[in-house]
Amino acid sequence: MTINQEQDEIIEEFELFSDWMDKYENIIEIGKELPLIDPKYKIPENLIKGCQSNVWLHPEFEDGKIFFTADSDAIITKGLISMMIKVLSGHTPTDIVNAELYFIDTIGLQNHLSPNRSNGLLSMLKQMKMYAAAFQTQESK
Amino acid sequence: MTINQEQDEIIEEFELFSDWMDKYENIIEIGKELPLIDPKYKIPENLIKGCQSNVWLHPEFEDGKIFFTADSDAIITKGLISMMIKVLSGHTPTDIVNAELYFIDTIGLQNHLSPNRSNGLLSMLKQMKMYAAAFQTQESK
Amino acid sequence: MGSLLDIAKVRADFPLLDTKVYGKNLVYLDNGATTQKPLSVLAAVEEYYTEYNSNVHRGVHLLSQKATSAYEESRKKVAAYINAAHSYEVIFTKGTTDAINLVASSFGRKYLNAGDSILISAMEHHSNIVPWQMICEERGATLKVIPMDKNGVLQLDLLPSLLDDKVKLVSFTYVSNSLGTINPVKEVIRQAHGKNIPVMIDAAQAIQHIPVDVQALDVDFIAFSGHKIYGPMGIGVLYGKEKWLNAMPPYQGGGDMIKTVTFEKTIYNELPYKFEAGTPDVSGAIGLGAAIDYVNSIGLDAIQIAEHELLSYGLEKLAEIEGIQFIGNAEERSGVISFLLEGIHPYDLGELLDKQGIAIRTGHHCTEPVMHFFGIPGTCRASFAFYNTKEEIDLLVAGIKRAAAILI
Amino acid sequence: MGSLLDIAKVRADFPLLDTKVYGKNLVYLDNGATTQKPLSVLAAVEEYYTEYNSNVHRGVHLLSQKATSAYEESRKKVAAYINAAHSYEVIFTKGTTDAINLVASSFGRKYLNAGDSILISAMEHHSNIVPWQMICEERGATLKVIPMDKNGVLQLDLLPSLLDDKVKLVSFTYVSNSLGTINPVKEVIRQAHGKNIPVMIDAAQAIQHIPVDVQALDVDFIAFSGHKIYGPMGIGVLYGKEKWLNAMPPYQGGGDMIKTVTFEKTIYNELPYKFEAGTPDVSGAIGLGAAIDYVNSIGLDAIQIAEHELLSYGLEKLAEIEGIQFIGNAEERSGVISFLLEGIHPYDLGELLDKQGIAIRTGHHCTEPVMHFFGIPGTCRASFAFYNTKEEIDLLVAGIKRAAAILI
Ligand SMILES: Cc1ncc(COP(=O)(O)O)c(C=O)c1O
Ligand SMILES: Cc1ncc(COP(=O)(O)O)c(C=O)c1O
Repeated sequence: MTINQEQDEIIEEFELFSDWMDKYENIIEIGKELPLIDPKYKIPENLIKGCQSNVWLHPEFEDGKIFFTADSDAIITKGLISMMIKVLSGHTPTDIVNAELYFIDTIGLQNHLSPNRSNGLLSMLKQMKMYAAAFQTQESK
Repeated sequence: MTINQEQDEIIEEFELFSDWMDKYENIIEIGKELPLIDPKYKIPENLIKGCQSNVWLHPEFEDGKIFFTADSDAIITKGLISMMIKVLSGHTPTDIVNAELYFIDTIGLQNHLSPNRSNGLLSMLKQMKMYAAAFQTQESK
Repeated sequence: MGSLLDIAKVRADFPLLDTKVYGKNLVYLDNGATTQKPLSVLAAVEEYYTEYNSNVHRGVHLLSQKATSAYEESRKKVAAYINAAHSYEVIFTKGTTDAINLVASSFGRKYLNAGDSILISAMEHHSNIVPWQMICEERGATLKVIPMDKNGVLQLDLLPSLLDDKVKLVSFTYVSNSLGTINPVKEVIRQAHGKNIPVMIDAAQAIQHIPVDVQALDVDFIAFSGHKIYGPMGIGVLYGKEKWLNAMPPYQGGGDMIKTVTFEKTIYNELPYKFEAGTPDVSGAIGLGAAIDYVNSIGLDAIQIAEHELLSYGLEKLAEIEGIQFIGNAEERSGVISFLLEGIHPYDLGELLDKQGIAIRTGHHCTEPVMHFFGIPGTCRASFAFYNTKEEIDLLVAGIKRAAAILI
Repeated sequence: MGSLLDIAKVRADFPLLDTKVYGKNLVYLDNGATTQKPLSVLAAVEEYYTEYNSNVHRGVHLLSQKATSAYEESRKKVAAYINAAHSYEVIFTKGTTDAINLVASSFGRKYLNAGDSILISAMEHHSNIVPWQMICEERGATLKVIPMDKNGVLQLDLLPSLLDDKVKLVSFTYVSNSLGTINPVKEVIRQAHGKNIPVMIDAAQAIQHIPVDVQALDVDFIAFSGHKIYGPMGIGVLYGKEKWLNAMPPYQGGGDMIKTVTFEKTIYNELPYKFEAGTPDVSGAIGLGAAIDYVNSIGLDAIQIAEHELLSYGLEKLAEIEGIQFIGNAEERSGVISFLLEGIHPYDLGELLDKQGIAIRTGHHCTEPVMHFFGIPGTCRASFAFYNTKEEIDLLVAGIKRAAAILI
């Protein structure tokens, strides 16, 4: 699946829920599928410190594609990263660098996440794109 | 005349005027009767510095009574001191110390003078009473 | 015991309490962060702006005169509310933080020297930590801390040894914003004064809940924020004893805080103006005055009784939730309940409560050292005002249960 | 030339302009001290307090989220209005005075050392004098002054020699609040930058009258007050170039301006929060944002044209009064007319104008050195906003004549 197909799948899934509590249950469900980061990578360099919860993110570069693993101390945050990883993981650095993430907006999260969370999402996305950009230059050498 | 008779006379006079401009004309008129301070007494110690205009005040103690002379650079201020002096000058220290000045309120000045002016009036009154208190102790020695 | 308040009537004074969020009735339990404003406060501010808005102090015209009187009237209301000996001991600031920074800077530059120390407590808000860290660093002084125990109670037995002759000021909070502890301010002041050490009280979480009588306390400085006592944002108060305020150098320079200015020499104005540089927040001060009128009209007694009932009821009902742990278990407490649910991140719980219309606060509440002490990332904090109801607490409890079912 | 404004419509936006004083229609010509507020500003503040009042930044709940967005939206409006490169270069302060004190303290403690100097001008407001005096005294630096001539124009020919390598910062006013002079800010900045000296502009009397483009000016800092640009009291702005704000130490300590706090070590937050300690004045910022929207809706062009007409008309009509003397005769001017009547104390004239319903300001206008320069105790100052009318100027002239007849 392309990045956009992944996004569309998530959007479709969320259309099933109208109540916010149900949407959150779904986010938490998705969190359970998160490819967990190897504890040995839970080091300060991999920490994205949010205002209220922490995220550890680790990229692996394999066969021209990036695979992310991650974890968080908060379960909703875990769900959110899990969605991000679902969308971006397993794609080429170039695809990731160029990706436009619209699913967050479309499922209405942008407006309903607490500002700290959406800032957190943004820093997460930024971090993932930075890794992708780094592997891109590495590749082109 | 007693201090209160002096006050009542001023109040009566002001009852003639309903328009504020006329009241001010009258204040300025009264200012012309101000017993002017001898220039040699225009020294820093006799200066009551207001926010916007300056007053010089000098007391003389004669035959058990206090006589004030004064001046100001602003003509309305001059009128105001002139009224104060009209009321308080020529009385004994004890009378001045005990005086309750109600004419300012009664003629409506308190509420219509700019706050700087009414602060100025208050400092003036305070200064005059302080002189009176000083002469009182001097007398009782 | 029944409340003295007609709660429906009281709530009608606060239009925001009628708001809906996500289509649900708002349950506002974040009063420790900021309180809602009664109509009378909004009306006072609106009246000011539509009828006599003007710059103060220097104006010769009627609007300026009215604005000045109203501004100074508010100062008197504040002075009366805290029973200050003189209204010029009341300095209007931007808030608690601004007031503490003022004292840290002005008192610190005058009295704090290398080797000296400032004594704070283990449960201070960042606003009562960082200003002291900054001035201590600048002056080569050290910051010392009165420790607390596992219940969130200050260890007063350690106070005598902490109050050595290097301590130049004690600054601590009346009520902890993250634990709810009411500190024994009178006793701390007594001991500090016994060693001639002045005391500053952070009253940000006290002024809206507890009678604060600065003369009875004999406290040297207190600070609080208007927005936490039903007044506008952007205005706060520093009370300081005349002798200290006179002795301290000014904090900010500018208009109104001077008597005369030449390029060579400037003579500072008298109190309170010496510490109020620039155009003051006249509308904020008027709003704060109206807020104090409002509190007086309800009666701080009635407020205390109502809030105490809410707190007891809240503690009782929350205790029934499985896996709940209270952070802060002082006997004497006020205003806030901090708690955690086993296995649940406070942030997750806060977010799912929000989606049910229930506003609480999560995180470190600007008291990170308290969180480090308890070894937790943060807490969930419900904080009450007299306009809250037991029904709202029931909704909170139900909301927590519903969220927990999803989160565990 | 006709005005672009529908004056009746514009005046209807400002409820206070309809006030009566002493039974007479108010003629408000004290806009340099503070401006009146349009309904849209009052409505924005009211909406905030009745619909989403909350503390910002740290809240997990919807109200806090809305308040945070609105607060940051206002920052963006300010940034766009002054064309800042980044909205985080906009720091919300209490006002101009607070902003200048921030720079004096933070920039001064970092860059100002014994023997250095700060260069200001001869026509500064006390708020742009005293903070520099205070920090210079603390750091052992000196305050130097760009002189002006009898017309109230800065003597730019002296600037090159004043800009020696001891000067660490130039801080001066865009528009003089007592003389009306518009200073050649671009030229001063060019010369200072030629010697690598940063420049701060006091824009308190410019921001409401003249387009201020911080990037076009390449200015390092500017300060202004919300209440002088139709916004609420208690809020103001410091703009600073990112590189300076990042290099400078924080000013106040407290909540929100930190990343992490322990008793031993505190890590400061990034811009703009590093300089915004404590609960910000959210309602003030929102009001200021609404004020900027309002100014944009009228159009600064239209405002400039209207005000220029008022100024020209005022100068022309006032000149006809016998014995009048203008203080400040610069070619380039804006906003205010300062004058004296021969033999009449400005205070007396101000008081008799007030009794006719005409609000002007008298005194030194917080620029005592300007008064010393001209050897006068003060001036009468009429200051205009675009909502003033030629009829009001006629009333001013008639009022002066009537007062003069009594006073001479
Ligand atoms: C030129 C100038 N600078 C600074 C100020 C100070 O502004 P504020 O009192 O709002 O801090 C003023 C306002 O009086 C001013 O006119
Ligand atoms: C105990 C305590 N101190 C200080 C503050 C800071 O108050 P403000 O942010 O209004 O300056 C707060 C508010 O959060 C507080 O709870």
